[in-house]
This record gives sequence, C-alpha cells and structure tokens, in this order.
Amino acid sequence: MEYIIEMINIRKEFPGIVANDNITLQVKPGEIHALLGENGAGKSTLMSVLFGLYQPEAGTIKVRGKEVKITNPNIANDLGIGMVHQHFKLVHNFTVTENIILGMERVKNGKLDIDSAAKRIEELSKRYKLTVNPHAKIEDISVGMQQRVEILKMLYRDAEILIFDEPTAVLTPQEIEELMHIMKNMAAEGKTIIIITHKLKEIKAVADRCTVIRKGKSIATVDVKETSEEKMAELMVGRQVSFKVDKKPANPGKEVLRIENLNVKDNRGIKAVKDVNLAVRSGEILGVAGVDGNGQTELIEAITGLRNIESGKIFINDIEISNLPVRKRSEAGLGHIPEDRHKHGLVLDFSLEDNMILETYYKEPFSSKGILNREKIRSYAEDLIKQFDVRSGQGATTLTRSMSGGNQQKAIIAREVDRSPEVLVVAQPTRGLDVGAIEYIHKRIVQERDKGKTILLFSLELDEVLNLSDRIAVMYEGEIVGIVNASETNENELGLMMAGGGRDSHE
Amino acid sequence: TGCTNKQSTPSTQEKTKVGMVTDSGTIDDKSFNQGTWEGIKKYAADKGTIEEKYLQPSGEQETDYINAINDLVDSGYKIVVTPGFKFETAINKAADAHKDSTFILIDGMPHEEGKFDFVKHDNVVSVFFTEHEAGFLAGVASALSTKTNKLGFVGGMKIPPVEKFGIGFKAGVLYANKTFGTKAEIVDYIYQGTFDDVAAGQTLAAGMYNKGVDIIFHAAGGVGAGVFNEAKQRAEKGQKVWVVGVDVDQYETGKISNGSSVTLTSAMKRIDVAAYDYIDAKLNGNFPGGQIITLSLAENGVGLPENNPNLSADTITKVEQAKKDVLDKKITVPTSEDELAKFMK
Amino acid sequence: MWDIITNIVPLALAYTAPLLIIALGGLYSERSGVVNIGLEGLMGIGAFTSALVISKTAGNLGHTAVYVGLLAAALAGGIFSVLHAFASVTMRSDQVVSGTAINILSAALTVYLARSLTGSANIQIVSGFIKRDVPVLSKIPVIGPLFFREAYITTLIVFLIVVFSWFILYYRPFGLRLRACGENPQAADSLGINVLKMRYIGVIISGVLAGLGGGIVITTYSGEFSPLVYSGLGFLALAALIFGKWNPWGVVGASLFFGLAKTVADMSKLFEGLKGMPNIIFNTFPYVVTLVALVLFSKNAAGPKAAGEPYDPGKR
Amino acid sequence: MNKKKIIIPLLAVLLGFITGAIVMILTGHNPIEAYSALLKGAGLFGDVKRFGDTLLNMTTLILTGLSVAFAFRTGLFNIGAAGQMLMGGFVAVLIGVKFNLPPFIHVTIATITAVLAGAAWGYIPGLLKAKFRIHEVVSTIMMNYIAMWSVYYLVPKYIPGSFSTESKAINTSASLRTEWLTNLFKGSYVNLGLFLALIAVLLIWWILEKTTFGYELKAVGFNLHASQYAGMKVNRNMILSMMISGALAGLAGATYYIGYANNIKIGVLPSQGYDGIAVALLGLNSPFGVALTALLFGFMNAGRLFMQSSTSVPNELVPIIIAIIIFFAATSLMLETWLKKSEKFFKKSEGGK
Ligand SMILES: Nc1ncnc2c1ncn2[C@@H]1O[C@H](COP(=O)(O)OP(=O)(O)OP(=O)(O)O)[C@@H](O)[C@H]1O
Ligand SMILES: Nc1ncnc2c1ncn2[C@@H]1O[C@H](COP(=O)(O)OP(=O)(O)OP(=O)(O)O)[C@@H](O)[C@H]1O
Ligand SMILES: [Mg+2]
Ligand SMILES: [Mg+2]
Repeated sequence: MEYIIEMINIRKEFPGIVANDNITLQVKPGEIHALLGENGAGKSTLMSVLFGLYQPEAGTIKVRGKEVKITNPNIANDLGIGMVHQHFKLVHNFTVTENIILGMERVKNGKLDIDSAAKRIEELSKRYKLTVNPHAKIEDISVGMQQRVEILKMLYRDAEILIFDEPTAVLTPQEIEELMHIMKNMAAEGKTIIIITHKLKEIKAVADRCTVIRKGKSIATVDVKETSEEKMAELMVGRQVSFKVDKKPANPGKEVLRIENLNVKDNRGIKAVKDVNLAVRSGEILGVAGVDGNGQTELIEAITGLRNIESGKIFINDIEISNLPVRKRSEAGLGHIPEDRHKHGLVLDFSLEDNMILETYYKEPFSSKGILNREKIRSYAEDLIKQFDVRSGQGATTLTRSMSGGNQQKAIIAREVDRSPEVLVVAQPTRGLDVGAIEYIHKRIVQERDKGKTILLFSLELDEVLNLSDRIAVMYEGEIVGIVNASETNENELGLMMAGGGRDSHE
Repeated sequence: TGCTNKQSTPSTQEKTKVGMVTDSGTIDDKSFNQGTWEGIKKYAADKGTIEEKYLQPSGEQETDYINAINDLVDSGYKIVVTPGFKFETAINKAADAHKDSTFILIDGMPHEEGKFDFVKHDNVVSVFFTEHEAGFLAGVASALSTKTNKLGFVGGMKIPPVEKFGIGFKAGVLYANKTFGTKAEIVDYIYQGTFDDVAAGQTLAAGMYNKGVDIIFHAAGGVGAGVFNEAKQRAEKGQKVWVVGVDVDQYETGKISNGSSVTLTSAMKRIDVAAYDYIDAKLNGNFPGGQIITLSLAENGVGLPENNPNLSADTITKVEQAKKDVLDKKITVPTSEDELAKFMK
Repeated sequence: MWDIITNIVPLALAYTAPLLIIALGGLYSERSGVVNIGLEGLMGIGAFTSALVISKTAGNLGHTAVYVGLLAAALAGGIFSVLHAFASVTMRSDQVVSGTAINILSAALTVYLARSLTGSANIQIVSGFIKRDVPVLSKIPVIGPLFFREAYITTLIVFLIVVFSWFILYYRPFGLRLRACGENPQAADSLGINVLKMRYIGVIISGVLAGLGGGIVITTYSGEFSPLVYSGLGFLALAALIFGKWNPWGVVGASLFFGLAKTVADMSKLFEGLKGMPNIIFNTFPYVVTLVALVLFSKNAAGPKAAGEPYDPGKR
Repeated sequence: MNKKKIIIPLLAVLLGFITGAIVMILTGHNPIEAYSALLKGAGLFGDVKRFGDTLLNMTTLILTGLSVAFAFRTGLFNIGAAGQMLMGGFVAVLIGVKFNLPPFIHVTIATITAVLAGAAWGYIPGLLKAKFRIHEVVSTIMMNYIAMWSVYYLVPKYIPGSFSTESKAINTSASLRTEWLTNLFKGSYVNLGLFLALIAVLLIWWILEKTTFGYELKAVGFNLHASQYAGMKVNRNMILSMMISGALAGLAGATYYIGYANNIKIGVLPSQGYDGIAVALLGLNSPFGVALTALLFGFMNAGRLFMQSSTSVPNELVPIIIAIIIFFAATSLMLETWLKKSEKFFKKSEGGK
C-alpha cells in the first residue's frame, strides 16, 4: 500500500464558488503531510470532505487502497480518521473528559463511566505528553490545553490518520514547539498526519511532503526537505513573497502613551496585570511578547477601556484616560485592532460599509445631527475597500459574515488605520492569515509608524514581534519583566524571558 | 358542528334567523351564555320556526359587541339575543341603527354611556332577574343543611348579578337563623377577582373546607369549577362537603364516581326561559318592546331546582316556607349591603 | 403558624406540579438547542386530550381512565410537538415563530375539536386524582405534613420525573449528547452525534412533558377542559425555566417558589389579619417577588449557547 | 434577494389560505363561500364601514407588532407588549376621564401620557436587563401580570364606571375618534390612531435605517461586544430600546382604549399584545412588513364574524388559518429551497434550448 489516503479529482462547490476544483491529494502512511494555500484556497473544505462533513460533487476517496464513501463523521471515525478543526469544536461548559468521550461514552452501573475514561485520558496524555486536567471545564483552560483536548479526542478514538486544520494559529511559541514534538512522536508511532498551516517554518520543521493548493486547484506536491520556504510561498501565491518586513530604523519622537503602575483584575477577580509601567513614543512600535494568558488581554482591555482598572494611570499625551469611557478614549486618539475579530472587531451581520464606520458613524461626514449620510458612507467604504484591497462578493454591501477571515481582518485594519489614531493598539493582527495577507498587513503597520504614530503591538508570534517591533516588552505573570531593543535580541533570549527568566528579571 | 342546527323537516315558511352574541367567556360557560343559547336551541327544537347562530365577539369592548351585532344583522338575523349587562350601551346604539331588528337584552337595559337613565327602544326588551331571591333561598337551604355551622361564599368579579346573589345568600342565612333557630355563619365571603382562575378556586375552597366550612356557595364561573373540583375530591374520600351551584342546576357538575353529587342545590336564574319566551313573544306578535321586565321568584324566573336530592325533606319544607314569605311579601330580600343592614333589624 | 404552613404547602405543591413538569419539558427542548415558546399550546393539547379521553372512557375503565388520560395527554403533546420540531429543526425556521404558531393553533384547534366532538368547548371529567396522605411517608415529622400529606399522586410522579431527568441529563450518555447539541451542535456533529435527531428527541420530550402537564391540570385542580386552560401557565413555565437557569433543580426551585407565592396570595383572602389589605398587594405578589428574587439571586442567567439557532451543518 | 424576502411571506399566506380551504372541504364547508364572506366582512368588496373596521383592527396591531419588531431588531424579545399596552391605555383613560380640556389638547395629552406610561413599563425590564442581566422574557411576562392586576385595582379605585369591572367612559374631548373619520367610514370607529400608527411605521423605519441611533441599536442587537468596543453605551441602548418598544405598545394602548374603545375593562390583558409577536415575525421584523401583516390580520379579524354569521364555517377556523399561515412563514426555508429549485429548473430548461 503506497498511499493510506487518496483523494482523487475532488470537486466541491458552494453557491457561487468552486471551493475544490479537481483536487488530488495522496498521503503516504506514517508521513506528515502539509497542506498549504492562501486564505480561502479550499484547504478546510477538502479536509471536511475527507472527514465526512461535506459530500463532494465529484471525485473518489480511497483509504488504505479501498474506495470509500464518507457520508458522515462516524464513518470517518470508523476508518480511523480524526480531525482537529480550525475552530475548536468543544463544548465550553463540559469537562475535558466529557468532551473527549462525547459520542462514545461507556456506562458502568447505569451511570456514565467518567472515572475509567479519565484514567485512559491520563494514560494517553502521558504517552503523548499532552498535559491536560481531565476534570477541568473547557471554559477555564487555556487555548493550548483546549487544543490538546482536541488531539486527545482523536487519540481516544484510536485514530490512525490525524488531520490538523491550522493547529498553531492560536498557540504560543512554546506550545507550537510542543505540538511539533507531539506530531513527530505520533508519526513515529506509525500515525499519519495531515497538517494545514500558513507557517512555512512549521512545514519545514515537521512535514515530509507538502501539497500546495491555489484557488481550489492542486498546484503541486513537493518534498519539503528539498524545497525552500520561498519556493513554497511562490507556489502558493503565484508570485514572490518577501518574509522580512521592509522597514527603516525607527525615528521615535516624544512620549505619547504612558502607563503608570497599572493593576487590573481578570474575570475571576484575580490580579492579572501587576504594576505595569510602559511608555511608548511616537514613531515607534513597541511589541509586547509573552506566553498567552500572562495578562496581555487584560492589559489591552484596560488600555482600550473594555475593562475597569484596579489602580494606576494611563495617559495619552498627558491626558489621563484611565477611567474614560471607550468613546472618549477613541476621541483622545486611541485606535484598537482587537484580538478577536468576530467578538469585538466586527458586527458580522452588518454590511461591510456599516462595519467601516463602526466607531465614526456619529461624526461628520457620515452623519449629521444624528442622521446617517448613506452616500458618504458608501463612497468612504468603497474608497477603503479599494485602498486596502478588501476582497468580497458584493463590495461595500457584502454581509461581513460571508467574508474570509483574511479579508475581514483587512477591513478592520483599514478602518483603524484610516482613522489614523495617534496611538494604535494592535493585537494578533495576522492570526490565521496567509503569508500574502501577512506581508500586506505588516507593511501597513510599519507605514503608520513611519507617519509618526505610536504603536503598541501584542502578538503571540515571536517572529511577528521580532520583525515588526522597535522595542520589545516581555510580559510574564502580569508583569513586564523586561524591555529590550528588537535589533539586540533574538528568539532564544525572548523565549527565556517569557518563561520568567532572562536578563532583566528581578531576582 | 355545534352552532348551526339544520332542521330536517323542510318547512314551507321561511325560518326566522335568531342570533346571539356571547358576553365575556364562551358559549359553554354553564352560565348566562350557555343558558341563553340553550333557550334558543330549545325553541328551535320545539317549534322549528327559527334558525339560530351565536357569535363570540373578538373582544369585550363596546365596539366588539356592536360589530358582532352588525354582522348578524347584515347576514339577515332578525332577532338578536344578548346576555349580560355589558351589552347595555352597545344595544342602545344598535337598536337605533337597526330599527328592523329585535333585541332581547338579558341582565341589562339600554342606556347611554355614563348615564343610567333608561332609554326606551321599541325593538328592545330588557330582562332582569332577582338574583338576590335565588341567593336568599340558597342561603336558607345552606343554613339548614350545614353540620358545622360554617358557610362560605366565593364570588368571581364584583359585578351586579354576583353581588346580588351574595347579598341574598347572606340574607337567607340570617333569615334561617332567626326563623328556624339555626346557628350558621358565613365565615368567608370572598370575591376571587376573576372568572377564570381555576387554581385559585381550588385553593380558596380547600382553605375554607380546612377551616371547617362545609358548604360553599359560588357565583364565580371558572373559579367555581375549582371549588367544585376540591369538593368532589373531598367527597370521593367520604368527606361531607357541599357546593351550592349558580345560574343553572349544577347537580351534574357536582357528580362524583359513586353517582352522588356534591351540589347541595343551585341558585338558578332561568335565562333559558327568558330567551325562549321573548323569541316566542316576538314571533307571535306580542313582543313587550320598550319594556323592562324583571323575572323573579313569582314568575319562576329564579329559584332553586325542582329536584334537590341532597336537601332533606325538612329543609325542603322550610325553604318552601321561606319562599312563601317572599312571595307573600312578608319579607323583601335585600339587594345591597345597605338594605341588608336594614334587613338585619 | 405551622398550621398555616401545612395548610399552604400541599396546595402550593398541587399548583406547582404542572408548572414544574411543563418547565422541565422546556428544559429538554432548550437543552437540545430549540427554544420552545409553544409550551402553552402543547400544554393545552395535553389538557384537551386528557379531558376528552377520560370523559369518553371513564364509563368503561373507571379510575384507570384517569391514567389512560394522562398517557394520552403525554402522547398527544409529543405528537403535536413534532410540528415544532419539523419547523425548527428540519426546516431551520425561526423557533419563536414556529412556537407562536403552535400556541395559536393549539388554542384554536382544541376548542374547535372540543365543540365538534362533544358539542361543548368544556369537557368535564367526573373524577380526577384525589389528594391523599401518602402512607408511612406522611408520618415523618416536619417533612411528612409538608410534602406527603394531602398530596396528589401526580405530584409524586412529577418529582420522580425530575429525579429521573436529572439522572438522565447528567449521568447518562443521552444527557451528555443532548446538552452538547444545545451548547455546540458543531462539536456534537463532528463526533458523529446526529444533532437533528437529538433535537427532535428534545422537542418531542418537551411536548410529552408539557402535554402531561396539561393532563395534570385537568386531573388535579381544574377538573375540566375549557378555553380557560390557556391562561398563561406555559409562559410562566418558560419564566420558571429561565429563572431556574435551565437546570432541573433550579427549575424545581423556581417553580416551587412561584407556586408558593401564588398560593399564599390566593389564600391570603382567608386570613383575618390580611383581609383588609388592598388586594393589589396579593394579586401582584407572585410576580413582584419573582422579579425581586431574580434581582437578588439570578444574575447572568445564560441559557444553552446554541439554543434558538437552527443547526445548519454547512455553516461554521 | 429583497424580492425573495417579500415573495416568501406572500407564498406563506397563500399556502395558509389553501390549507384552510382544504380543512374546510374536509369538514364539509364551502371555502369559496367562506372566503368571499371573509373578504366581504372585511369590506374589501366596497363596504366602507367594514373596510374602516379592518383599518381599525389594523391600527392596534401595527403598533404592537412594531413594538415587538423594534425590540427584536435590537436583540430583545419583548413578550411584554400586552402589559405595556394596558398601562398606556390605563393612563390615557385616566386622563380622559379625570380632566376636562379642549378637544385637541386633551387627546394629545392623553396620547402622549399613554406613550410615556408604556415607555415606563418597558423601562423596568430594560433596566433589569442592563443592570442585572435578567432575561427580558421572564421580566416582561411578570410585568404583564403586574400590569393586569394594577389596572384591576386602580380602575375601580380611581375611575370606576357603571360597574366595577370597567372604567368610566372618557370625555369625548379625549377620544381619538373624530366625527369626520367616523362619517367618512360610515360609522366605523377608525380613528386618528391609524395615522399615528402609520407615522410610527415611517418613524421607526427612519430611525432604524437612517439615524445613528438606529445604527447603534442594531449594532447592540447583533453584537454586544463589538458595540462596546466601538464605544457605544450598551446598557443605555438596551434600556432605551425597551422603552421605545414600550412606548409603541403604549401608543397601541391609546389607540385601542381611547380610539377603538372609550373605556378600559379590568381583568384582561389585551390579546393584541401577544398577536404583536406574530405580526412582527411574519412581517420579518421590518416596519413595512409589520404594517402589511397587520393589514392581513386586521382584515381577518374584521371579517371573521361576518364569515361565521353568513356561512356555516365556524369562527374558530380563522385562528387556525392564521396559525397555519404563521407556520408556513416559519418554514419558509422550505419555500426558499423550492423557489431555488424551480429557478434552477427554469434556467436549465431555458439553457437547453
Ligand atoms: N459553508 C460554506 N458555504 C459557502 N461557501 C463556502 C463555505 N465554506 C467554504 N466556502 C467557500 O469555499 C472556499 C474555500 O474555503 P475553505 O474554508 O476551504 O478555505 P481555506 O483554504 O481553509 O481558507 P483559510 O486558510 O482561510 O482557512 C472559500 O473561499 C469560500 O468561498
Ligand atoms: N457561511 C459561509 N458562507 C459563505 N462563505 C463562508 C461561510 N463560512 C465560511 N466561508 C468562507 O470560507 C472561507 C474560510 O473561512 P474561515 O472561517 O475558515 O476563514 P479564516 O480566514 O480561516 O477565518 P478565521 O481565521 O478568522 O477563522 C472564507 O473564504 C469564507 O468566505
Ligand atoms: Mg480553513
Ligand atoms: Mg484561517
């Protein structure tokens, strides 16, 4: 058996679009096979077909050489196929164990047998080094642990073929490292892995072979060892892509954003930000690095006004904004690209144009005396759409929900950048985006800096922080444990600091 | 279907269409709607000269009533029967608008809004009942029948007919105490406040029976259904509790599984007779148009049922005596609290 | 005082039982992800069916007819709820619209059928259940007089169903799956659980229980079917469901709380000291205290996450 | 897209009537006779008075429908329109009975206070939701009953009428009825409320589509978090939204109690409050949809009794038909798929030529 999985000439249409256009994918047993392609290229769709969530219009699927019809996930499970979805499919108020056993529960003495399931989960998590607390509720655990739960779900079902759809988009560097390790482990144990990721480095690190998809068509399958990152990117986008952000040295001006002794509590009432002091100057990008859950979210929300502070002060140009409502802060010159674009960034049921004026609708020229000026709004939105190359079906009137993540993100960036706020808080600006989109967004952020704006960048991706920032602050357990110049540091040093060690640590 | 009666015998004569509009509640309310309708249906069955139909208006506002009456008239209904004082102002207007139609208004008289002066229309007869007299007899019967000397009254909403039943009941108990030496006392005299809260009816009845009340007189529509329900459940267990029914003979309503009934007696109001009689009067050319007619004990318009299996012979005799006192005008049954106060002296 | 309490509590329990079972029905439906505003209508169907069946069969079956009537009520509620399931699960329509249609349809249809089948919209039953002291249990001090004296057997049945439901929902695979469908149907689907089937089951159970609730109304405190059964009990049950935070014991608490408040208000007219007070105080009492209780105890009641959203496997 | 939005409810209505006809045939009645009686009773064959009654019925339903729809558009489910309507009506009647003012001024004050009373009754659930996150479904249900019992107590105490179950009639100066309209419609009580309702439709449409306020309300309705992020005052908007919803219901109360009727009865919650839910949903929560649906319901209400009195069809069939229509509207997805299929079919057969 040369191939454990063969998807031959798969075609899948959605209303108005061909998501998969005669794609062929062949995966060898025991290999780690990467799937690469732009946002919307059709990767998730292809995997959903393999997992039985969608039925293809044409094409054949062979598993272990036998032709199969996978009409629902149960069949996929029976064939030993498991999938970790791009958006986790977990029940937030169930425990880890409950989530894992869901659908194949065992009963003992008439009751759900949670205990022996938990035991088995503990065994699995030891064997594959997937640390989880079987009795914790999903809503209480970190994203990284949630992903480990997803993986355990597959292993618990004895999956032999594991599909990972963008598993690293939401992970911290450490977690990514661990995940790569786990994948290699699993491959070594004979499991076959298909991984979708936009990060070429990761493909390089773990994958044996890589199939590139562009606009629903399979372009090529390459041997990863023999193909450079640049080459893969070029195959995927159809042109050359530069990875290094093009930027001149910063030219910082006066201090614009100042944070003094800031303390903030999280949802559970525990102090999440502790005595933070920061000062950012105009014309510079200050990156904040740190492992997820070390108070970044709370810090962002405190600065932008989405969360009350405990004590301390925040200034923009000597105006204290610490207790101002969101609107006042925005008028004082604060902009915010939020980390969760669906929760905060967009009203998904609004049209694109209505989203473009989300913070400025009450101002001239979009409205006067409380009455919207639809013409102005339309022309403004169309202008931004053109300027920022936001792609969508029906232009300004497209329902935002139907847009791809990358274009949704571009819309937010267009909106925030165009307002040209003096201080721009940018959180996870490129999560889940393809290299082309990332390249573009990075360029715009640097442009803003060069215009003399103050930029506070939060990113879980060390690469991004290192590439974009002029200075880097590292957050650990709610404290800023050190600030370094981007040009004078490297991943190793940052990683160490993020783990609580490093040069400026207090003890 | 329930509302049209297709007569099988084809008559050469065109049948007169007789329509009815229901008051609040439905046609099967075991009270004035149902009573009226039964009178009409009985007439149709007996004589075969009318074709009958009822309408339930969309609401209880005057506008709803007027529109329902219009619909009947526009569909060729010549006689319209409306039970309930709520129709008073609507009939006042409709009678003018439809001079060719005849109206039988039960429990009310036409008058203008905000004024209580009777407005005479030659095509309207107004029929009132002396509910207090029925309540009075029920009170006498209850006072004579109680073993615990504790009686209860549950009224629905505080509307004139209900109040009159209640006052009469009080007077009857007083009369019995004075005349026959009974020691009955109305320990709870309550208006529940609705005609539809069945659960509250049961709760109230349970509370009263628990206090030792053994007879409850209800004039409360759906709330009364709750009272009956509680009484029946207790009777099934062998407890001796009773309900006095209202408007119609509620003996059947009170039946329990062994065939007996918890209905001691019922304070009746012969609405069916009124409907029957005035349709007949109209068709025979002796319609008392423009009159206000009060049907009382004397005309057999109110009273207790003929058969009262649950009243002892002695009680029946004594009730007859009380009835005679009223008929002979030896006593005048009060209709209001003020009159009741005088009556006590 | 104790006298008064032992007087009130059994009556409150009698009133609570149908409210509780209807709310519990709502719980199954909403836990599976389908908002059921049609509880009132489903209750009415049950009430109608039980009254009809009991009145038609009591002659032959005697007291057994009452149980047959209850079963028929549950069955009819279940069958009628398929309409709601079909609209909101299969057709993915707005669940509130479909529930509203159920309410309107039920009220009109039952009265229509009652008139065409029996000639009257009121269907009376000769005898329903009778409050009795539960042997042995009613002798337990304190608890006995409160919960087991003057109790309807249906109240016990309802509480058994609550215990059973709690077990089913939290200790059986079925419950885990049902709840998963209400929280994250995509997750359930990806694990091979048939979301549509689970939702059908949830809605049908809600119909069965709401229908049973209607049957209990008839066989305990009402004694007859009439258009009056549509007096808002289903809406109160919806309120109890939310007040009880979509949790069986919470719903028990909320229903009991409401039943007690209502019974106290009804009984108040019988107590000497209270007779003189303006009746607005008693009549609004159950509703006002419910609001106050919500303010005090029930912040942030969040229902099943996916309740109200039709499940569309193609949509992410 | 937009065309489809209109076609589906229309199809639903059509299917509802067809199903109603089938039910009639099955139960031995003549649907053609029945439907023409329904239309005739609603004045669609030229009886001006009857058509006036259709408009009269429509008036209240437009406003309760708008009330529910407006709340829906901002993410709130207002089951409390009945209570808000009742409180509005009570206050209007109170003013109408207690004061003696020049006609125009009197009715204006009565109407405005009704609107305010409705808003106040909506304010409470709004506040409870904003401050304590109490689900508005529970609180509005409770507020309905509180309204019912408050009116039950207040009417006999302050404005008792001939009987303790109803209030005195209002002074004619406080009535929304006008002679010229009544004459124009040959005695129907269609009244100024009709114009108020139509103005409300336009106003609500304008607020929702054209103003920043409407923009905010919709944003809050769709995505609370994004609205917070954008600097909108979420709590304030929630309260305002419930208040406007209540105000519309209060206005419905005015048109009903000092227009349709001229006094207020105790012990009942106006059914129009609940009907408003159906009107809103069938009208797709859009102001114009609500107006059209209210017209449909209005004419069914106005014509149903005539249908019953002049044919053998029982009156209960009308709500059955309404329910069926709603049900078809609810399952409009099925219709949509059918539409799509038929579209495809036609396109294919065209392409084949
Ligand atoms: N449920 C759906 N309904 C309609 N169209 C869809 C649906 N899912 C995907 N598509 C279409 O199919 C195309 C491929 O989507 P897919 O999710 O497979 O992209 P992807 O390669 O996974 O993108 P990303 O990198 O952003 O995850 C999209 O451009 C979209 O237009
Ligand atoms: N319901 C839908 N209807 C139409 N297209 C859809 C739908 N859901 C997703 N898509 C399409 O699927 C593609 C990928 O969607 P997906 O949500 O995977 O985007 P994404 O870039 O991965 O976003 P994110 O990273 O924020 O999750 C997009 O091009 C989008 O247009
Ligand atoms: Mg994808
Ligand atoms: Mg993506």
